[in-house]
Amino acid sequence: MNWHRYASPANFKRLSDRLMPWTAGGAAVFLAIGVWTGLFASPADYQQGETVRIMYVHVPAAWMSMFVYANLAVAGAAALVWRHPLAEVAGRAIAPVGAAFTFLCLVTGSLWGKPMWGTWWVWDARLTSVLILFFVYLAYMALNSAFDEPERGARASAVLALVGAINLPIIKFSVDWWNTLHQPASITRLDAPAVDPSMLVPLFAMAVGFTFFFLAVALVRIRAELLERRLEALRHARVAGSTIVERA
Amino acid sequence: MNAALALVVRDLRLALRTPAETLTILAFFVIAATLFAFGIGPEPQALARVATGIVWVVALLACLISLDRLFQSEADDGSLDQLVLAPASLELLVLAKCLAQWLTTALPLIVVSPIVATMLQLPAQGYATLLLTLLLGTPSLSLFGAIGAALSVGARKGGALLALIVLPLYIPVLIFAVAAVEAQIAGLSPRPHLFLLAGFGVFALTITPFAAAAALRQASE
Amino acid sequence: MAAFLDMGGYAAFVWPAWILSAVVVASIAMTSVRRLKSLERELAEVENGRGERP
Amino acid sequence: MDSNPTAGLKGRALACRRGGRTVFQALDLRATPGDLLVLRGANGAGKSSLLRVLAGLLAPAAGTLDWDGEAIGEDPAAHRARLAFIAHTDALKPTLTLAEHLHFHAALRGASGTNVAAALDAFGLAALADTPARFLSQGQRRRAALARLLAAPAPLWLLDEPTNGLDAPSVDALARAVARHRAAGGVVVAATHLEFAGASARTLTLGAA
Repeated sequence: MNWHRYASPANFKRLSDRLMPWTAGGAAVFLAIGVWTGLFASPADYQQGETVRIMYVHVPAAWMSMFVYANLAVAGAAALVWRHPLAEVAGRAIAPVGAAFTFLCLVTGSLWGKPMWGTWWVWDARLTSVLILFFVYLAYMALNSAFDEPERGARASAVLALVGAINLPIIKFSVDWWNTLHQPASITRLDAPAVDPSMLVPLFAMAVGFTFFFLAVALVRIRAELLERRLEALRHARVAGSTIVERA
Repeated sequence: MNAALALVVRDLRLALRTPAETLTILAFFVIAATLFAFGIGPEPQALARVATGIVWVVALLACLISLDRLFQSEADDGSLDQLVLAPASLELLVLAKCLAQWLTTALPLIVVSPIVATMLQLPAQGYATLLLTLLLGTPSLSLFGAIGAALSVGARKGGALLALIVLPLYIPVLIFAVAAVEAQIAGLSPRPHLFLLAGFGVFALTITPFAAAAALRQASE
Repeated sequence: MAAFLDMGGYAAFVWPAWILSAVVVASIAMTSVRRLKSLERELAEVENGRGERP
Repeated sequence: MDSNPTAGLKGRALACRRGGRTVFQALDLRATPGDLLVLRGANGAGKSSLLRVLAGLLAPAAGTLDWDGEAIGEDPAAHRARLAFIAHTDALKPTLTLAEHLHFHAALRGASGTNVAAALDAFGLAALADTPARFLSQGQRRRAALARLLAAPAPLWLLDEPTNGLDAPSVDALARAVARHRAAGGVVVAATHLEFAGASARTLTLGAA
């Protein structure tokens, strides 16, 4: 299975055209189920009341922020080990989507925290770790576009994605360690709420819906990146006057 | 081995010949700390409460500032090619650069830190542990900083790219170090935090050579 | 209907959360597709030699 | 030198891609011990890129590169040990003296410092041994960079525009050094516009597409 042929925009277009109906369709179906069961067809939580509905977007967003980062690290490894152009382009394409979901997770976390804990931001171990993950996304995107040559940016940020992937568990541990040290008695220690079965359906539907959505958008964004690389190469070629060997 | 040693000696000689660089880092360290005093107010109790955190955050930022030129200066004058093309392993040379940077930046910071801690009214029983945490923690700052510096060689100028890359990696060092000193001040044992701090240092020591060397090889393509 | 919209008194938190999610998802989708379309147009021009913008 | 058919540098169907475009491709080159290979071509034709490929800094997009019949990728450290690479920039630190530079360079490459004095002398820099680099003129800085070739001897010389900024006597000094190196069985690959090497130089022109 030679992955290299998908690096050319034309081949990748055929692949994404084949996959698009499944990914976009899956996203539409699961998100519809999620919205319906999340907002309308599930009971309020006996303890948190209606605010539990925020969890149906907050938790899937948290899942997406980690899922996309895992993809970023895998793409990074592929870019560094096999120097595969598709892996280099994929990193740059999906990082903003991961950052957007992480931002969404932070804001919905804050919206959930306000009624629960009375403040917009709580240095809860989980929320703090998501905040740090958000910084790592910003660092990845900044490093990726900090070079004139796209390949250089892609490979440098690939190294950062891997260094980040190794460090994130340790950072998570140190934040938990820090949190337990400074556990203010005043804020009730909100453990993960008891998730009774009726909540599982919307939670699961939204998470799967987001994942399908991410795959669909990734296909679109990777195609766009491949085209941009091609455009860049054409402009370089025009300047240098050297011929381009293979056409799209 | 003597290639790495030669590199450390050269960098120390360069630092001694331009002491201004080290002195400006130290000046930043002291000035930034005093800014916190202006911000928080002069009452000793108020300052003592946050002294450890301030000293460590400002030391961390001072270390970060000194790393910006660690490899970029080599790339600018063409020395980077010679380092990458040296028969000795680039991973070893990266550690040599980190050691030289630590000696020329972190060590002076550690020497000056008691003065800054005094200005910030750090409780007396905290000084020994503060110095110990600085000794154990600053190597990690130099090591992870070197990865950031290597990654940003050749990047477009300006902005806090290095800070954005490196600061998240500094969080565990800051947490364990401050926790150790505050435990000591509270009369508890700082040992668990110190072990974690040292353990994190060993972790940094293992991954930095490979990550930074890979980044430098990319930079000199 | 009003009771539903009120969200047990937490309307000010539940609705913004969901609306923001919709906005984020929609804007990701739109910007990505629009960018792809404009790049396709631009590439078509450049490859056929019409678009001379460097 | 024995007339071993595979001795020296041999490149087959080398290709190099930078910034998504092909800088050169299907390029063959050969430089046996005692040879001087001069690279010609317009700016941007890929002379510097080719030198970086030969040095192992830049992986070729295609093709193979052998030294004495063995692919250079087999033992990168050995390849790094056998080459001296002089790029456009002079790699000089303003506050270090010339002697310190050459001693550091020798130590970096695992060579003893015994050749430093001779290296300085060969390029007429003996009197400036203890002068910090910031006092030197452009030509003197270039000669100091070239002196590295003699301070840390290596069979394969890769020179990128070595004669930039050199005055006539310095070009002669370089020509003499190159001639001595070739006589001793060394290989020299140089990207240059000047005819400094004299007789029996092979020429490879890039970008003649």
